[in-house]
This record gives sequence, C-alpha cells and structure tokens, in this order.
Amino acid sequence: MAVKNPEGAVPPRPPSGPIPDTAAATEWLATMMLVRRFEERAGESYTRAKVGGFLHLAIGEEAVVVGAARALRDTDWLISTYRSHGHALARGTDPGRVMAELYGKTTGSSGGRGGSMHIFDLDRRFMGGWGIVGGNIPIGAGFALQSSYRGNDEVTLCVLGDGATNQGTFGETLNLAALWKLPVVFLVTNNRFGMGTSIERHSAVTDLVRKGEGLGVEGQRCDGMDVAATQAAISEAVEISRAEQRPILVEAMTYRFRGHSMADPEKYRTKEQVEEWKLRDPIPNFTERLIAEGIVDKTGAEELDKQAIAQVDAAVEFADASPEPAPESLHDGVYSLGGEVHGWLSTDPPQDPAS
Amino acid sequence: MAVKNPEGAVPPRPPSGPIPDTAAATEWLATMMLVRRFEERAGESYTRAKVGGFLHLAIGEEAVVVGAARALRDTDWLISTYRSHGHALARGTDPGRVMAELYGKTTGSSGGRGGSMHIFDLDRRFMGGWGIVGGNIPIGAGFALQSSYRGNDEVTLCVLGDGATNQGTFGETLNLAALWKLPVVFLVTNNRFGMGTSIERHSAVTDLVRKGEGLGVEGQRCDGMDVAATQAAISEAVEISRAEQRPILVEAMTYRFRGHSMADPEKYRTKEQVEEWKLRDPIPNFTERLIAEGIVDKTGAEELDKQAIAQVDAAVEFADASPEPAPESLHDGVYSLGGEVHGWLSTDPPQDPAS
Amino acid sequence: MSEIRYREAVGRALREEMLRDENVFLMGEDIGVFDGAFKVTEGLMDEFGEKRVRDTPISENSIVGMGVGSAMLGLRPVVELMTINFSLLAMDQIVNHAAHIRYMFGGRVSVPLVIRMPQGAGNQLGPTHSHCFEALYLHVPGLLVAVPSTPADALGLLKSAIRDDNPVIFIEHETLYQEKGEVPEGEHLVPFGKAAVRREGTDVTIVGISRMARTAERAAQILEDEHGVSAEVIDPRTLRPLDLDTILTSLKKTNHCIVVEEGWPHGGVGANIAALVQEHGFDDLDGPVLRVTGADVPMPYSKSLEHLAYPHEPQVIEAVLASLGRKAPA
Amino acid sequence: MSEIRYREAVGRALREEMLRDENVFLMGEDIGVFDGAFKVTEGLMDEFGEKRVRDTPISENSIVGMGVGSAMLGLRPVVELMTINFSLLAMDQIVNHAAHIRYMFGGRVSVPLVIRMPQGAGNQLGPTHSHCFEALYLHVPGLLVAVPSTPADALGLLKSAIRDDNPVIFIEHETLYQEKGEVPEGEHLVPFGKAAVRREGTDVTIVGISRMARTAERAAQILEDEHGVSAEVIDPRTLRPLDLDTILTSLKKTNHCIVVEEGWPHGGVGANIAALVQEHGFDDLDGPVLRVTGADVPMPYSKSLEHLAYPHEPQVIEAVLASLGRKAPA
Ligand SMILES: Cc1ncc(C[n+]2csc(CCOP(=O)(O)OP(=O)(O)O)c2C)c(N)n1
Ligand SMILES: Cc1ncc(C[n+]2csc(CCOP(=O)(O)OP(=O)(O)O)c2C)c(N)n1
Ligand SMILES: [Mg+2]
Ligand SMILES: [Mg+2]
Repeated sequence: MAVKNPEGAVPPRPPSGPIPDTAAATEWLATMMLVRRFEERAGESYTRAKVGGFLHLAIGEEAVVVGAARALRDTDWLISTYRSHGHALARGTDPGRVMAELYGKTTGSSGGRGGSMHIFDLDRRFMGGWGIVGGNIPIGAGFALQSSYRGNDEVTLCVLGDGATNQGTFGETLNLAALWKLPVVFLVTNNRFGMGTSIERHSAVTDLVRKGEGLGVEGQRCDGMDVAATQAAISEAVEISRAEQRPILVEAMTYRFRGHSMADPEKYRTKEQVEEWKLRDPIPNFTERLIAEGIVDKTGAEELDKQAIAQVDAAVEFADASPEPAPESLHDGVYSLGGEVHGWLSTDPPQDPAS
Repeated sequence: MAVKNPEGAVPPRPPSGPIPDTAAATEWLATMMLVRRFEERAGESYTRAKVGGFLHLAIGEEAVVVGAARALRDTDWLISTYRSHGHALARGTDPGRVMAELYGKTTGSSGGRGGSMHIFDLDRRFMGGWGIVGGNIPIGAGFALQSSYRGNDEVTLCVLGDGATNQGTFGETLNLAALWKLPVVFLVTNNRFGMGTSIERHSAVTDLVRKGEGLGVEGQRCDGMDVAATQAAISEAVEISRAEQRPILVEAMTYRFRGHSMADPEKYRTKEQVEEWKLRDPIPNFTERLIAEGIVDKTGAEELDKQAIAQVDAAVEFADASPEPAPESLHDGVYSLGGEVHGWLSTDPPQDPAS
Repeated sequence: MSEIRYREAVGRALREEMLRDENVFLMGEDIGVFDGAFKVTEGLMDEFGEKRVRDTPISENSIVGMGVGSAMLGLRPVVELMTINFSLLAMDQIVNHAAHIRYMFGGRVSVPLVIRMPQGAGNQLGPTHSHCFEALYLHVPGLLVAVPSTPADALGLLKSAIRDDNPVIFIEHETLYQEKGEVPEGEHLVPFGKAAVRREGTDVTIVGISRMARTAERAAQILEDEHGVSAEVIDPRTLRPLDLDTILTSLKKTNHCIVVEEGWPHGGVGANIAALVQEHGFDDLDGPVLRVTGADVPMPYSKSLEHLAYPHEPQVIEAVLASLGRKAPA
Repeated sequence: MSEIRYREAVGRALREEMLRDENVFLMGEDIGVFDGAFKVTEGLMDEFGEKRVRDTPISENSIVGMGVGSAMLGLRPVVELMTINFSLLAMDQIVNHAAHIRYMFGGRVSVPLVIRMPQGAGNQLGPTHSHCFEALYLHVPGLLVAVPSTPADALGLLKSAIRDDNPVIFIEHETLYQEKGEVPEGEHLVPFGKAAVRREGTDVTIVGISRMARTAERAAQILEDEHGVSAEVIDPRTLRPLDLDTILTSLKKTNHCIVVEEGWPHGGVGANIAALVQEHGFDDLDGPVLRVTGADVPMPYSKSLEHLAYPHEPQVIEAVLASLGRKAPA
C-alpha cells in the first residue's frame, strides 16, 4: 500500500554548528566519506552475494555517526544498533575487520559469528552492534552503571532509533538511568521511520525529547544532517553527563537515503521526499562549507574521497583473502571455559560411565 | 534497613468532590464499608489459614476503588491488579463468590483456581485480578481496542499501581493507546509505594500525570482519599474518553494502611506516616461529611456498617460451606475443547496404537 | 489442486478467514504499508484497510497483550511477530497470560488468539534472528503449537488455528516461504493433533519437525536409492497436541525411530518425542530413539558455520544407518 | 559443620562473595530496604550500602539488561528476580542477549552475570507465581543452570556461580527456603556439572530435580522400609552442564531409571534426561525411563488442587514399582 508523504517538507536548514580546527574538520569529512564509501561497497558486495543476511546501511546518516563518535573520549563507551558499520569505523576499527565480518570471515570483528548486525570492537570501546530493537538500551545503561559504580569518568553513548523509543526497555531504562543518575547519553537517530512505519504512525509523541523528559531524562534536538551541529550537541550532552552524572537524551534529526535493509521496495515514502532530503546530504554540504571557509580546497576534498575509496578497496581485499571459519570452530566461544564449568554440555562426547 | 519517612507531610486536604444524590452517596459509603469489612475479614481468615498464598489488602484505598467503579456504566470494562477484591465487590460481584475464591472453593469467582490475585467476573465486566505487575495494562488496552474495532461506546478502566508505571508495558501501551485513540482510562492508584520501595526510590518522575503525558496520554490528578473527588475525576475522564475516543490517565493519590501483603514488617515507612494518613481515612471522613450535610445520620451510618458486616458474615459462611474442587477437575479449563483440538496432549492416556 | 508458495498459502489463509469472519484482524510490525517483512501479508491492508490490518510500533509484549485482551472479548486477532527471537520479548504475555487465562479464571473466558512468526536458519540472519523455539512453546499447557512444513498445511492449519478458541503459536519457517506446493482448490482445513505420513516405509520411522520434515523426506529418498533402506517419514504438524499415536503405530512396524529437528539439542522437541516414544513403545524399539538436532550454539552468521549448525540430509542418513546398525560408506 | 536454613545459605553465599570481591553487587526489586520478598538478602543493604545492594523499580527486562552490560565490563552483578514467572519478562535479555553475547561477538567478551530466582509450588501462590521453568533455561546454549536442593548446595553452587565467567540461571525453590541442613564451616564451593548421589541403592535410579530431589529421597526411604526396594537417588544439582555420567553409571547397576520433576511434562527436564539416558544407556535399561512430573496445568491456587499438581512420594513410589514390574498395594 502506498502512502502519501507522511511528513511535510524537509526541516529548514538551521544555523550550522561550530567548525573545529582544520585538522579535526578535515578528519570529520574524511571519516564521513569513509563510512559512505564503505557502505556503498558493502551494498555492492551484498548484491554479489559476498555478504549475506540483513544489511542495514546508514547512508545519509553519516553526520550523526561521525558527530557521535567525535563527541567521545577514547575511554568512553559507544553502543549502537544493527545499523552500525559507521560507528565502528568512526571509532577506529580497521575497515578490513568490519568488512571481513560482513564476509563472515575469521578476521571479522566478531570472528564471522555476528555479521553486519553485530560488529564489535572491545579495544576501541565500540560495544556492538545489536540486532534486537531496544535490547541495547539497558545494556548501554549497564555500561554507565559500571562507570558510576567504579567512580571513573567514562560516559556511555547509547545509540537507538526513533522506532526503538516504543520498546518497553526505553521507558524502563530511561527511568532507571535518571533515578540512579547514570552517565549515559541516549542518542536517538531519528530518521523518521522504523522500517516502513513513519514516526507519525508509530509514536504518539513525535517530539522524542519530550518523550524522554516524561521519563526524567532531559534532552535536546539537533540537526543530524550537519556533522558540526551534531558533534556540538552530543559533545555538550556527554560533558554534562560526565560532570553532573546524569543521563541526557539527544535527538538527531536525519534521514536514511537507502531502504531499511537491502530488500525494500520503499512503498512507505515518496521518491520526492527522498530527493528533497538528499539535498541535505551531509557529505557534500559539509564539503562545500569547508571549501567556503577555506579549510580544504576542491582537490583536497577529492583526495580525501579517493583515500576513502582506497581504504575500502583494501578492506574488501582483506576480507576476500581472509579464511572462512574452520568447521571445528563451530562451538568455540559459546562458553568461557574456566575452572567451574565442566560436565556434560550437550555437545560433549559421552564418556564411558564404566571408566 | 529502616528508612526515614520518604516523603514529608500528608497532602493537605483539597476541596471535596461534589456529592451526588442521597441514594448514590449512601450507596458509595455502604460500598466502601463493605469493601473494608470484607478485607478485614479476609485478613482474619488468612491468619486462621482459611486463605492462603498472597493476600493484598487495599484498606485505606477504598475511595479510589469505589470512585472508580461508580464512574462506569454497566457496559464498561474494569480491569485491575492483584489488589482487587474491592473492585469486584464494587462492581457487584457477590461477596460470597469473592470470599469463596480466597478459600479456594469451586464456588469462587474463578472456581478456586485463581485465588485472591485473580478474581474474575465476566458477567459484571470485572475482568480480573492480575498477578503480573504491568501485565494487565496491554490487556486492558486490548479491551478498548475491541470497543474501538466494533465501534461500540464502551470504555475500559485499567487500574495499575505507581510501581507498575516502571514496567515496559506502561510505556508501550500508553503510546499505542494514544496512537490508536483507544477509549481507555488508566487509573494509577498511587499509594506512594511499590511493595517496600517508595515512589521517590522507584520513579525518576514522581508526577505520574507528566509520565503519561510524555507518552501522549493526557491526565489529571485527584485526591484518592475522597470518594467524591475521585469519582468526579474518573467520571470526567471516562466520559471524555468515551466521547473523544482517546486514552486518559488519572492519578489518584492514596495510601494503603496495611502491609503490602500479609507478611510485611513495614520497615520502609514510619508508624507516624501511617498514622498521619489514617487521619484521612476515606470512610470516617466521608461518613462525617454525609452526616454534616444531613444525608445520613449517625445511626443510619452505623446501620450501613452493620449491613456490611452481615454481608461479610454471609460471605464467609458461604465460602466455608462451599465444596473443595474435585480432584478429577484438576485439568478442567486448561483448554477450550472444540472441534479443532484433539490428539495427544500430555495428559491424554496413550491409545493402543494397534487399535 | 493448484501450486502456490508457502508464503502465499499463509496469506491466503489470513485472507479467507478475514473474509469469513469480521472479528478476525491482523496486528504486527510492518505488516501493512510495508507488506510484511517476509511479504506474507502483501496486499491485505489495501484490501481490508487499516482497521483490520494494523501496523504497530515495535512493542512486542504489548502488541501480544492487546491481542490477548481483544481476544478475551471475542475478537480473533492474528498477531505477527517478525521473527521468533522477538517473541521472547512477549514471553510474559504468551505464557503468564495468554496460555493461563482460561484456567486461572476458572474456564470462564477464552483467548482465541493466534501468534504467527517465522523461525529458522539458512538466510545468514545470525544469532539474534535465526533460532528455533518450538521447544519453549510446546512446554506450556494452555497453548497449541503448529509447525507447518508445506503450503497446504500452512493454509489448512492456519485456518484451523484462527477458528480455534485456544491461543495458538503458529511457527512458520523462513526458508520455506518461497517453497511451492500443491494446495486443494476449495476450503482447506487441517486439524490440530493429526500427523501426516509423508512417505511410507518399513525399516525406520523418521519424525521431522518444521522444515526438517522436508529434509527427512529428501533423506528418505536417498536412503532408498543408495542404501536400500525404506524409511517412513512422519511430520507431526502440531506439537501440542502431538499425534503420538501415528508415531507409535509406525514404530510397531519399523522398530527404529529418529527425530530430526533444527533447534537446540538439550530439552528440544526431539527429547520430548524420544522420551514419549520410549515410554510408550519401549518393547517395539530395537535400539534407542536417536535425535538429529541443531548444534548447541547460538546461530552463527557465517554461511559455512551456519550450514554446519543445523541438520541436512547426510546427518539424517548417518543417524538412520547407525540406528539400523549399519555404517554409512566413508 | 553447622545447620542453617537454605535461605540463610543463599544469603551467606552472597555476603561471602561480596566481601571477597568488590565487583560483586546485587540488584533486584525490594532486595534492600524490604530485605527481599523471601528475606534472602536480609541485612545486606545495612552491611554493604545502597551502592552494592540496589533496590530497583519493577522493570525486569531492563534490570537484567543492566546486569548484562555491567557484567560485560567486568562487574559481577547478581540480579534477583522475585519469582521465576517474572523472568519471562526478561527472557529477551537472558536468551537473546546474556546467553549469546559471548558467541555472537566471537568470544571477545564475557557476561559473568548471575540471575537468582525462586520457583515452585506449595505456598498456594497460584497460576502467576508458582511455576517451574528450569526446562526453558536448560534449552539455551550459553547459559549455565543450577537447581540446588540443600543449603550446602545453595551456598556452594551460588559461590561458584558468582565466580564463573558465564551467565548463570540460579533457581532456588520457594518451599526450601526455611529448610535446614548441614553446611561446612569454612569456604564451601560446589562445582557445576557434578551430581550428588544422595542415597546409594541397587534396584532403581531416581533422578530428582530441584526440590524433587528431597521428595525422591523420602520416597526412597519408604521404598526401602515398605517395599524392600533399594533406590539410588541422584540430584544433578546443575542441569547445564548435566552430569549424565553419574546417572549412566548408576543405571549400569540398577537398570531402571525414574526422573522426578515438578515442572510440566511436555518437553521438561525429565524428557531431556530420559532422551539422553536411553540414547546412551539403552542396553542397560530393563524398561523405559519413566517420568514423574507436575501436572500439565497452570498451577492452581486451591490447596487441594495444588497438592495434586506436583509430585509427592506416592507418585514416585508408584513409578518405581511400575518400572520394577511390581504394583503398589492398593
Ligand atoms: C525486538 C525487535 N523487533 C523487531 C525487529 C525488526 N526490526 C529491525 S529494525 C526495525 C526498525 C527499527 O526502527 P528504528 O529504531 O527507527 O531504527 P532504524 O532502522 O530507523 O535505524 C525493526 C522493526 C527487531 N530487530 N527487534
Ligand atoms: C512482573 C512482576 N514483578 C514483580 C512482582 C512482585 N510484586 C507484586 S506487587 C509489587 C509492587 C507493585 O507496586 P504498585 O504497582 O505500586 O502496586 P501496589 O502494590 O502499591 O498496589 C511487586 C514488585 C510481580 N507481581 N510482577
Ligand atoms: Mg528509524
Ligand atoms: Mg503502589
């Protein structure tokens, strides 16, 4: 069933966020380009059956992805959803390991067991990659509970979608985080749809900051098509959360340009709506702005993009060349086998009871 | 661990609600007395081991119970929690059948299978009696969905506690009810505690009307120690819900005078707090008011109480005299056995495969 | 007879029952505008409108709970959960509520609710989207559990489920959706508690659960062609009630029994059937009831590992030959 | 040796582990100010403060989820759920998350979380508060499942559970809380995967699950006293891992096996053990493995019906005599 455009016009372009120093601004742009190129290639690999399962691309949402990662310290924790290639990349995970995970290889960030929805990199404190909508919310708050318990100064950034705000864990966990004064920032990547259901059709309150406030978590909205604005808003939230030890919600207004996952006829929105939003594509817009402000020139920007493509080429090469998991490894990792766990798990061979 | 009084003084006594005609006012008082006397006796029967399991008394909360039931038409639906003897009684269920349920007898409202937590009376549209905190919330909304689907003019009143507002179903269902414009009134019986946890320790937002609004459900607070005020507030909510086909939340401020269930040392609150609240006991206060306004006289009020006691005496007698469920009936009612269900349930006797 | 896909069979059952009874309606995430994650409900919102085909927010426990409530008052909701893993979010409403309401309220109210959902591996959906949980549901008194493996059964069992007054867990299989099969022309109802003998045989009884009934059939063909073994293949079709009699009757003839399932080994469907078969057919058994099950692991994403993690024909053949005291040629 | 109650044994395990390791902390509804619904955590908030003994709102899925998250980062949360029925609300965090995280992330992170909860009938708590769900949890790879039946095991297994790096489902029994038993003086650890032979015997092996291990012991005494039957009673203590070897060794001696459990019959613990025993000990069996289970009903409130709905000594004795080909005197 085709529906009419579920919302009116694209939000007007608000004043942009502050531009940081040249190096940082350039790095943001480069990272957004890497994320974009990576996902474009992942999509191609999917159509060539190199990648299987569900593949959710965040193309169009790169400003939120990079703005989020750049609001964090290395010691902070980032946890996301099944739409999280970019979060891992922005956090510094080797693109080869992310691509290898999509290829189901041993060198993948989860050893090929998790796939696109379950990217993971403990070293960089990118804590997944979660396939159950809303399931990551209490887990993220649990990271923050750890920080509060130990009295360290880490903050957790927990990414969720607009659709996830309807899951029971959203109400439960926001209440708990507020009650226990946990240093966690809930970043709602509001791309206006949960799969094919527009926010007006899935949430009675479409102002998600208000939804959070009713649960005791203050928040603010930002323009998720503008990396500088997003980084500024999340940064501020993270630092308040760190200093005041309390949860904050940030709602980043954005849009995904591709389907929900690879097979999606997109009957739930109009081509015009997508085209309108594409005018606000965070990458060319930020590029233009940096050129206008003399931070990069056109050739420099093209060079960054080429580098991104080269990184992705290398990632694909690495993934392709990496080994398949060995059949004998099927059971590896189900249990942490220490002193306490022994006996007859169902996969253990029967012992001769006579012996 | 003993805690200090988790909240300050008892809320000041607000202006009382409007008194209805003499017959109705008298009936409200009589019903509150019946509920009180019934529960006092249930408590005694519990200590004499006539009643088992968990027994949750709503003593102190009768104004909310009766105010709620009297805001409804016969065709409306009422659904409550495990603390619901009063709701059934106020809805018109024979006290004998409620007591018999507590006694685990066949004549009980659920045939002795449900016990105190699962009273049920389809004929009077008292729809339980639910033991899982928060479990009744979507079910109540489901009743309202039925009304909306069929286009009839029924409203559902769904009773829950302050503690239940932290359960995932609260956020999920309020959103759904608002989104789908369902004729349901969520009555939060805010007695300031979920078991031994005071509202300040379990809910970040203690203004539960605000908690509902964040989910898209408007609401209002009322004085739950005043039956007239409560009835007026719920009535108004029910009629708006019926006329405008939308959910509304009513928060009734009340207090339970007894422990959470029968075994409760009540270390979580002070005796003084309980005594302060007892000054606001809805039954003597309403009695005084009716006397003051000349609606009943002292003897008349005493007579009502005597009638209540007599009804409870009869209920106990009925319950005591009623038969225990027959052992052969153990499996009755698990399934509705129609044309489709046959074959081998685990309790079926094996058939001779040769035959 | 006409040939349709399993997906279409499910959709046809929904449509026919919605036409027959206006109390039947559908709720679920993205079943309307999006046509369903697996396109089972394609076109139904266009035909029946938003009142009877209701897109919901992502709120599994409450969607099921609203189904329970509306069913208690006589509607006949069919709730789709997108994948069986997500049903764990609704476990409270399914087990503590739907299954127990009738008994807990003294038989005075029924819950004619159907919860449909696909399960299973094979599409590399990984450890949060690929499991088989029929064993969790068959454990629970008050529920009925169906696991259709053909388009005809999907059609006939779903229609029966919708007409039944008990809550039904209706488990489809993701990799079966595009499979084709013959379906009778007119009204087609399949009763609960009646197994299908997919293939007759005399040497061994193979019970296949959900998709594994198909795997068992293919294995039986190979057993006949390559090993001269005559296998009888039984698809119980419903696990609650379970048609144990058909299995025991077959066992009387074959004296060997193998259960094949895709789910986990400990406490699975196979364990239940093995326990029942040895209890009631011990003297007919020439050896233990053997089980061929999925691996005892969360379902891995990697294609090669996933393939290893659930049974295929060779494992079934190996178990049959082992049961018959013969070895597969190396 | 000293004699303490099962409830105290659980509390002592918590206290000792909290003293030993400051990463250990407790979360749960009313475990602090209220001292726990069953008083297991009595005094712990006074001793350890609100940081380490955390009263939570009624939010089962999120409490468990926060336990999962904090465990992933090295804390050792022990989450109490008030009754096992409520754990169904947290099934998503337990199965889709806690159990699968380690595998799904390639073994790169562990979840040293313990979820404690009581189960069982006997206190007339009715159809929403009295069930036994160990069968649901033993099904799931990635979890460990303990079902202690004595104070010593409650103490020793819980301490092992807290030190284990895997998520543990720790199932206590409501009616055992006030039971007393001997407990060793010093540090007492009981390993997972090691059954206890509660009583030696030569005629029949009785496996008792959770509280049913005690019922089996009493039945064994009666069998000896009144029927001259020598029963060996085995308490597996943990269901994942399961010490099948001890059961099979016993079977070699007795050639008869009975499993007694309180939960539902279809797909229960008994079905799992029966399936395994006949698979691996078929030639040692003189007859089928028999099961004595709870009735296939939601637990009724009525005292008389509740009593009928779970096994007592007479049912165990009857099954044993049936297995031995003898009848109980009428
Ligand atoms: C518990 C659960 N229910 C349903 C799904 C299927 N599903 C995957 S993504 C999705 C939509 C989520 O929308 P949103 O939270 O807005 O995130 P977005 O996809 O827009 O990034 C749904 C319904 C799931 N993965 N988990
Ligand atoms: C899902 C679930 N968790 C926990 C409990 C145990 N429990 C019973 S009543 C209760 C407190 C509920 O508080 P509230 O909602 O305020 O209702 P009140 O008892 O004050 O009427 C708790 C925790 C339960 N019955 N169900
Ligand atoms: Mg979205
Ligand atoms: Mg309360």
